[in-house]
Amino acid sequence: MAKVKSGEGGALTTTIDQAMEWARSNSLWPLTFGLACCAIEMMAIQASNLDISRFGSEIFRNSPRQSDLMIVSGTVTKKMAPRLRRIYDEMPYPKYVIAMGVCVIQGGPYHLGYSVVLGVDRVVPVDVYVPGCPPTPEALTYGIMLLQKKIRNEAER
Amino acid sequence: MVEIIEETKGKDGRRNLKVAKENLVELIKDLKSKGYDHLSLITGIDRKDRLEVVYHLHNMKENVYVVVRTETMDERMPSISSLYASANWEEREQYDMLGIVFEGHPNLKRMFLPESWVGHPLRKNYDLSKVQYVNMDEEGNDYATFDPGDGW
Amino acid sequence: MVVEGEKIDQSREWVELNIGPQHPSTHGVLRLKVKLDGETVKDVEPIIGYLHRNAEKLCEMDYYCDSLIYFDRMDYVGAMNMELGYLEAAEKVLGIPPPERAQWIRVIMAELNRIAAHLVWAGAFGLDLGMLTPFFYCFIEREKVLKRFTAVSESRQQTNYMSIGGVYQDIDDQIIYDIEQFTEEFPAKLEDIFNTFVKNDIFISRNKGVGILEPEVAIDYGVTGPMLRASGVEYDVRKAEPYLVYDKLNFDIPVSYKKDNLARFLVRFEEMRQSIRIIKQAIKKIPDGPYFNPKAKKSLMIRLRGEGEAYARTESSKGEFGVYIVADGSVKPYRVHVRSPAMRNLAVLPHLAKDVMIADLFSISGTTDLVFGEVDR
Amino acid sequence: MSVLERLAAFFAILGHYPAYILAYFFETLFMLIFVVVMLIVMIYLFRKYMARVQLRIGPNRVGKAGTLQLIADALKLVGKESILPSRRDDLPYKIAPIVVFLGLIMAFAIIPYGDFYYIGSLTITHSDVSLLLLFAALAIMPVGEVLAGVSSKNKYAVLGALRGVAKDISFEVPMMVSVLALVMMASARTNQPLNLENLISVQSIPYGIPQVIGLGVFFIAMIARAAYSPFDMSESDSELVSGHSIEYSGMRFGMFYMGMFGSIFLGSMIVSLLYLGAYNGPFSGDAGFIYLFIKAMVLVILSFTIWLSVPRIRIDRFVNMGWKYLLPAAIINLIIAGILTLGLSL
Repeated sequence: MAKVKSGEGGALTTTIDQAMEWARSNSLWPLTFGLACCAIEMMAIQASNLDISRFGSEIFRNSPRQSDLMIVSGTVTKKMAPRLRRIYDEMPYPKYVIAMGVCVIQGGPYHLGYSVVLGVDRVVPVDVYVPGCPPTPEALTYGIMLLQKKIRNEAER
Repeated sequence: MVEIIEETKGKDGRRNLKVAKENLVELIKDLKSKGYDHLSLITGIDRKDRLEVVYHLHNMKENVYVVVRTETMDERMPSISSLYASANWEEREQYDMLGIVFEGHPNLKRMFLPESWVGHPLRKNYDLSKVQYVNMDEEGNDYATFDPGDGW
Repeated sequence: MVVEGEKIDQSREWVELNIGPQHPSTHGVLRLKVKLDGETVKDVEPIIGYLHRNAEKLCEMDYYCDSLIYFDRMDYVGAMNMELGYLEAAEKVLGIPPPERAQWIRVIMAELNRIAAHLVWAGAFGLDLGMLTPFFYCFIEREKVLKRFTAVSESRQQTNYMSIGGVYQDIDDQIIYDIEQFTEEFPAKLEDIFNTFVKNDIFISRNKGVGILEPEVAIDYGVTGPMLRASGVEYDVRKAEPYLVYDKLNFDIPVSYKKDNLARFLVRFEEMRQSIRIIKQAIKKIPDGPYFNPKAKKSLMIRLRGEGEAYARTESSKGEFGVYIVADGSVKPYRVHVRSPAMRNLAVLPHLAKDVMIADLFSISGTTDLVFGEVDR
Repeated sequence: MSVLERLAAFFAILGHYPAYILAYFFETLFMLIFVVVMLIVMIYLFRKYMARVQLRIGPNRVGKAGTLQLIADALKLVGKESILPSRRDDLPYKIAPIVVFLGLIMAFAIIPYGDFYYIGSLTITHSDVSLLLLFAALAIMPVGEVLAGVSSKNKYAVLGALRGVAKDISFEVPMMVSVLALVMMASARTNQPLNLENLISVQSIPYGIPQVIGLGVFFIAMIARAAYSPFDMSESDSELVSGHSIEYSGMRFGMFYMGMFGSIFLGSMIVSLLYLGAYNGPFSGDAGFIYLFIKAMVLVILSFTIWLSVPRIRIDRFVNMGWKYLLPAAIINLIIAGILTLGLSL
């Protein structure tokens, strides 16, 4: 991959960018947004066995205005989709989305039905997909680590 | 005494009473006075040519079940929500899923799907290949978009 | 019978507050339209359906053995109980009773899962009230249950362990030893968690006398499970209409006559203690033998044909979970309908949360133990 | 010699007034940095402590043992978009977080810190009525919170602001009555009991000992003022989502967040100043500041523990408590203090 410097600013801007990315990646505050089965596993990464606060995602903010990361945990139904989009719109930039579970990725076991959105990426842009039904908390933790990696590499892209 | 068309014993050992639609409320009122104080379940079944509605009534004290079955040809049923409070939501659910209109229900709205959803999904002739989308207006109310023609 | 929306003075304008679907205390995707007079809740209208995943339609479209996965995901914190409810009905329709050993295994798993579900509830209830710490203690204990589930079913939460005519695989001595170990260790931890709640004056004052549910109203609304028992009605499907081997086990039904939030809390904790008691007995009594009915060969499951109809009830962690299956002699069920206890428990919320403070609205909705996979299906 | 005088002496070449202006400026800057650093340390400490209580590890990936975690959080909040809701009341919405933060800083500027080895006294303000000034500064923060709640035009925020106001009036009266008892006791010994330094210097034993009830009332009031559990009704994460600050994002939210942690630190500072003997202790001498700091930190940890273990109290019960229990307790304390002052001349 070719490395392209971001903008004309040169070294200083790049350093600031990198510092910001380091900060962002290490302080991802997720939104308390449980949809379905995966929400319980999302709570499990908060709990003592797989303490997500180690990575700086300690604070599950309840208000979308104060969170950086939306973990879409569970089936997105058609009735929920516009609300999900609204909550996404209420979040301030830079914001990230993790699609947790196979229901969120493509409909999962419910993809034949009438009321399930076939993939949350039809509603909001998704950064990391975590497959599984439901994914283990370890998998979600790995997803968050991947997202951190992605954020850290933003300046180089 | 209410006229019962047919009385059978089900596979799970429960008394099945079949009544005409007109006698339903009277029968259930009668059963309630006999101690069947718990309405366990209202199920609508789409028998293609007719709609069948099954009521599972439960006597909490003696722990006996009675199953009341009735049929409707014109999608209309008398509501029993004045007898059991739990019937309110259950009838709404059956209206939502099967389109059974419960006459006399105080608040017959869809339970799970938005109000403007077209069709009742648990009907056997519901077309799953036609996709409907739900939108939300400024007030936060839902409305579904549906194109009756082809092109979905 | 009171009707939603008619209870309050319509001539006045009330502050309308929309709570949910994204709100920390709605336990999922419940939306409450609340009419407020200052801090006092005048009217609550629950709006559900944000997790309506068409499980009943999909059950009609799938083979009997496949439908199990939708039940796993219904009450997602109590998957084993949901599977059990479906299989009780499906096995009646298909005519394939599980062998003795499978029934005992099912009892053990269902009770373990009841503990796990109640622990999730207790943690979330603490969060509703603003108690941060018990949540973590509850989840540590829950992880221990899930570890046993992983050993038997290779899955943590949506176990898919039971199957038509038995269970997916036999449990060996190691797993039985593990479960026994858990039953030895858990009661002390449970008392710790219990004490973090009840030895707190503020917790007691927040819950005592709040959300009083009279038994007549509860029965009228179809409320079952711990909520009904906390209202003073001694009714448990495990005793009233024993399924599996519950009639061979010795346990009590916890009942409280106080009818309030605190009573519901105490009943749920007592249920966990009784579950431990059941598991301890079941481990001792579990017989040897096949764990799977040979009539339902795993490879030929899709050819199983059902006849007639059956309505089976089980006691899940939320209440009386009923599954009504209508079969027409084909390989797929004709109609599957689920009696969701959590939905009935939610239906009584407008009645309970009348003229209470906002803070109490959440503690009441917390004690109803809502799981939206089951309410909306 | 205090830091202020040293600085003034350093700038003396510029003349009397410019020297003092510069000295105040640098001292305030120093204090600001001290407060912010303290907050960062405190939040880090809180997170680690919370993790310990909850059998977790807490932040440990950023820097050694997660020490840089708060730097990352602060940097991120600076870099975040600060959303301005379209229905806001523009001016109050924008100044509300600044008011909260300024109120905090002002209160810190009034506190006497005591000596710190050869640096000397760290106190900035030497006023004869510093006690009054302190409580005036304390009254600023709730104003900012109310402004935020009302100007956001969000029902949750308005409810949060309403609760905040109800809470403030019910604890402030008992708080002031218990302070009155202090002043009364001190006025037997000194002519200027409203001067914080005087108030502290006349305490032969810490006033928390004869006025245990007052200490309790005041500590409860301080926890309530900081909106800490069990008195976080205006914030109430699980009911009103996050109360008055619900619409704020980015650095504006960061100010509220720091205000919340800052006010518990400030509260502990004031409690240890007024009741626990402030910067006095065995072998105090030059290390007064350290004593004050340790006393405050112990109280901070105590309030963290309370936060983590109790549920939220209901607002009407709190108002009840404020008027029916705290206020009579404070008055009883006042009477006891009066008797002690007359009888024992403590």
